[in-house]
Amino acid sequence: MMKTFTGIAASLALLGASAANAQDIKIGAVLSVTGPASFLGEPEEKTLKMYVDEINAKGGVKGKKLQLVVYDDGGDANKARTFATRLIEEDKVVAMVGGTTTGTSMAMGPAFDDAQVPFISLAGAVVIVEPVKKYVFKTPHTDRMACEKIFEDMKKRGFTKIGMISGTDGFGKSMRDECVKVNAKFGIEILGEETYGPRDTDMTPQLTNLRAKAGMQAVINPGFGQGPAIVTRNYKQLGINLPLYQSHGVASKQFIELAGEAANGVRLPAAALLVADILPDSDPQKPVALAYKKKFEEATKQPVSTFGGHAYDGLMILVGAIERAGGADSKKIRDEIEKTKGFMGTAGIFNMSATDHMGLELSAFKMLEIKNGNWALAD
Amino acid sequence: MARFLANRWISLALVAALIVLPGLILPSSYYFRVGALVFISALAVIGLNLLLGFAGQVSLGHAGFVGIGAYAVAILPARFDVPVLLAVPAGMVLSALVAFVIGRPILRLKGHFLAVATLGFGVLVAMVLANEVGWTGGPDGMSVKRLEIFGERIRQPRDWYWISGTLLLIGMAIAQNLLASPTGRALRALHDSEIAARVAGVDVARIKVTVFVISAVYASVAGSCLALLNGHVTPDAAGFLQSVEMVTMVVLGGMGSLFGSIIGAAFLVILPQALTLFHEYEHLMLGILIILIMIFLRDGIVPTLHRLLMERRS
Amino acid sequence: MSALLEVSGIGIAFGGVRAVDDVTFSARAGEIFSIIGPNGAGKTTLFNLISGVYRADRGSVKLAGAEVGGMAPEQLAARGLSRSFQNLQIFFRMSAVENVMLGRHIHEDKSAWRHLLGLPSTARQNRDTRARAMALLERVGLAALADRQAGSLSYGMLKRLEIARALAAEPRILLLDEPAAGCNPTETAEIDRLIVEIAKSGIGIVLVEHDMKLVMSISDRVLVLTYGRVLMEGVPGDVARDPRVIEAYLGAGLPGSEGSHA
Amino acid sequence: MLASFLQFSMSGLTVGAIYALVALGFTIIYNASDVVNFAQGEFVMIGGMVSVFALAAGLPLPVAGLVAVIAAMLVGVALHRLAIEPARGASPVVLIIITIGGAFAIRGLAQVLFDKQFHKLPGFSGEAPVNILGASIVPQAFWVIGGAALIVLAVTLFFERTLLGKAVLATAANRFAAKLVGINTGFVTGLSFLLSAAIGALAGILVTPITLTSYDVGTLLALKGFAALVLGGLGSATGAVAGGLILGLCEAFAAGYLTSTYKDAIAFLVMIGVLLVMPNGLFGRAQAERV
Repeated sequence: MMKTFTGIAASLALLGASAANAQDIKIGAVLSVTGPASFLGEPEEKTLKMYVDEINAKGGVKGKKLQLVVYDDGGDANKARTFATRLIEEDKVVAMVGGTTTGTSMAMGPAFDDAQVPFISLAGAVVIVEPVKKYVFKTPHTDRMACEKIFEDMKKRGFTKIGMISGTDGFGKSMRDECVKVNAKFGIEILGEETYGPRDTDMTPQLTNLRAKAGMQAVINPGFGQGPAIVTRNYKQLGINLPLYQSHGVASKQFIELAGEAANGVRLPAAALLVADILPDSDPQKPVALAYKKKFEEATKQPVSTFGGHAYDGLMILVGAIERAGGADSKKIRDEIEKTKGFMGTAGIFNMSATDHMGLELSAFKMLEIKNGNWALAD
Repeated sequence: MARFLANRWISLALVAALIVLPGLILPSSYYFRVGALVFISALAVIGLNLLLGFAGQVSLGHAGFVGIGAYAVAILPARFDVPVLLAVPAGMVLSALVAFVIGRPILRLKGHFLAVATLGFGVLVAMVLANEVGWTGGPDGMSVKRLEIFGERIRQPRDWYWISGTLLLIGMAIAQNLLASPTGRALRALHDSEIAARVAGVDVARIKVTVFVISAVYASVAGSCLALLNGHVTPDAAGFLQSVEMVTMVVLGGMGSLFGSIIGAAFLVILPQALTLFHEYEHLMLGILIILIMIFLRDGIVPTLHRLLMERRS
Repeated sequence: MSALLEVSGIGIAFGGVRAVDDVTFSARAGEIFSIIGPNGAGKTTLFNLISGVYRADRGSVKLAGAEVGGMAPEQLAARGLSRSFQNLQIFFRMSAVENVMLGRHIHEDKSAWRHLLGLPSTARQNRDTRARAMALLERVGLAALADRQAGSLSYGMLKRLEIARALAAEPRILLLDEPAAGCNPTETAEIDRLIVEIAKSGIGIVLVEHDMKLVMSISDRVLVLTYGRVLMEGVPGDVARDPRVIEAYLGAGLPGSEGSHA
Repeated sequence: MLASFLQFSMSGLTVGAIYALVALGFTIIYNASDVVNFAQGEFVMIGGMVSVFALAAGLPLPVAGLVAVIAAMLVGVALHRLAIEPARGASPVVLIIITIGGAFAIRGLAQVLFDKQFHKLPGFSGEAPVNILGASIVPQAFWVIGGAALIVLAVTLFFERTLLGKAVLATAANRFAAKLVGINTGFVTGLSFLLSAAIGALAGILVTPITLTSYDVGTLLALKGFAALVLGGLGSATGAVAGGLILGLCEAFAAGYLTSTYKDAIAFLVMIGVLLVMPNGLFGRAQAERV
């Protein structure tokens, strides 16, 4: 029985392999296309496919076509690990751009490190690249940076006492922990804390308690998915008039749609991508961001999000590295990724180094405010 | 074939062959990893089958014990410097204790009521694992120290293939021992008639707790193996969906069939790997396949095929 | 001979209805003591009270002189009380011989540890239990079907299997709830012979049975129950002639005319 | 004090009303066929998602809702015809696995047919909150609670006043006897799937303006609804509704008064506690041992 199965699996794998030219450069992607993080994984997958097609249409990389192998881990770390092994062992990819959530990225990291195959993660948490693992990189801003950006803005506006409501999912929990680590640095005191589950549908009890804390000047909501949208709506419903800060975890137009009216006035740190239209022409990021936005929105008929943008950045960094490495040697590609300097992505300018496997500065984050149902620069 | 499978030595040899033969020909560590996952799942499923398939007591929270076993090998070495090899039995003892304590009260419940009580237990474990960040690393999980034997770090899927395969074989033998013993007869008896079992002198409450504890220990060992294989654990391992998947493996393979447990586990571990071919239709296909199997092989894959085989012979 | 089983003043009510009310009797070792009565007279409920399935509201049950009222069935089993069921309670997923082997549970080592390890002592014990179970199957005429799944046996066979299982516990007193219900005349005769044989071996038998011929031919004493109360007790001949008994049965159909109601 | 109590209560009742409707759907199918239908949550998803997409396609909300209910009913009947009916006579556990497979398939289809994003519906009576004794409540909450009450009432009337409803009840009480008196029990089971699907879809439409929806909201709802069903006593409609409301209130009060992190755990602990005291649930009948 078991043998039959392995036989089937093996022949299927062969089938997939034989369809491609041996000369192709294979890159892999394990993404959470379904499951609780599918709203991240889906635009990531679309972006990768879109741009791989485009690159191939233009003649590929150094004359070789790219071949993209995508697996869906459903947000499950164990599955992600299996697919990581499959990419390395079976598909023999030269590198991987993927890992939608921190949990899946952390589970896959050791596999790529062991196999010496570069892995560019698309997940947020700082733990992915800190401490540095030789073969693991990431493109999104870290959650610590998001906290810092928010606290910086709070400080500027003179807020020192705040409340926090965070999701108990990986993203929310991780960012919450980072915020609690750095708040003192900005002289900000967290007066009250509440949490909500990843699938909760009503946060009014938590917000009612938070509202009751005297002296609070603002509220921060680390979280992703639909939770923050509900928090924002409940916030408005309860008539809480304090400024509300969301995270880069909601940096998609969908958040504004879901939160509706209530979204107005909410501030969040995000990549310039969301406000590509209104960036000054002098901004060097503008052409990149605009081009991606246009292509994504035309191809998918969905509003652009920064999530897909991270996949774009990851893919382009990788392609650049492959070009510089002059071929499909994983070790050389890794070295070249680490040498990425001045790459203009949708998230900002990347300057990687042996000690920094993300390469973004805090300034890459823009503080946005939602005005009239649209993104606007806060400062 | 029927008689053949009934003999315990022959069925053990069959399982051994199913472990050894692929192990000789599998081409890469990807296959070894999938194989190891099959064996690890099968081990947990055998335990659950003792409870669900043989004793007829449902648990919708068994992944909770997988979680306890997994986090025992993650937390104890990392936070208390307990050697990894000791952390595994520590996890077993902890799972057994937890099962014993909660088993006494909740196993008085029957059927769906028991299902909900165990479901609540599983949810509770998953929540603790996800929320006690200081201990568990939270929803993103924590890394697990590798097992070291004679100074050698055991990390290759190939090694884990053989380790988990051996454990599966041992687990299978122990389950057979149990089933052929007075305790085994008693637990099978209470599936059909608790009252008749009691009249025959079976302390039903005690037997239920016993088999609950045993099945928890199976799950715990499986969880420890999983964590050591991956080198990383997340609370997903203890989640509701995992519990449901385990029950599905038991029923697909065949309730009350140890061999079925292995087939059920193999099926649900390998199938998604094969279904990646269908990309976004994967879940649809998986759902339809489960329905079809349950309609056409309603006693589970192994018992139904077994019966058909016997019918053909006679 | 002193009484092995003494039931005195036992009673239970369900939602205000006194299903069994102030019933007193005693049964001796080696004796066949039958309980008869129209449908709904409370015979099975009385069995359930004695065997610990239900808890009595009042009254006492003594086994060999010791009070056992309120004890659970498994405790009673350890003290030598066993029973069969009106509606079959067979372990259908187990083989015939395993059903009987389970009957020996109280005489077996119960250490789950030793069982898990599969020690030679467990294997020895298994062989012993199996041998004794086979002997019992022989006795009830089912030895040839020992390894068949119980679910595949006929009704009459299962009735005998239940008796074999009860005997496996080596009880001092055996409650048989309609052992011949639903059996054809040949099977009934076999069961008839079996019961007499069991009693001869010194086990006390309390029998609930609808088949009047069977009851009258093998019983030492008969207790008549109506509406949960004792109508009379006596030797078969007296009972059969008693006008109260005849009246009670006429009210609810003639005795023996509903032998296959189960 | 009172204001927050009221706020928590309304939050609990709104969420609880949805659990109650899911549990009611469970109950109807369970009573007619002994099947615990774990695809019940998918009906709620279909209700929400189909309305969202129908609305986006330009249909007015009531029509979109109607389309969603019909779609869910079709799926319900298909599930019964294609998956449950062919497996008639299989053991309850097998039937449960079949419904889990069904849930998988429905979810898998939805992710292909629709998308994997979250969606919302506009509140039926706008979004401006109403202030009651210091508690702010969105008008949709009244729609949810009122709608749930109406659905429960309608279901009760259906069972007590119509011949069809009585046939379902008779089948629930004794499938064999119902067959003897000429009730087509297969039809009745099919009807129960139809009805449950409709209730689920209505719940989905009512609640989407508050909770949002996506292709995979069904799993958690099925889990909570199942818990509510069992807490209520398995098979009792009153119990299902009570179970749902209690579960919702438990979560809200736990979040409000104790700890938001462990509110689900607390709700489950309360439930386990209740079951230990009342092993047949709140409204379940004790099954006397018949031997």
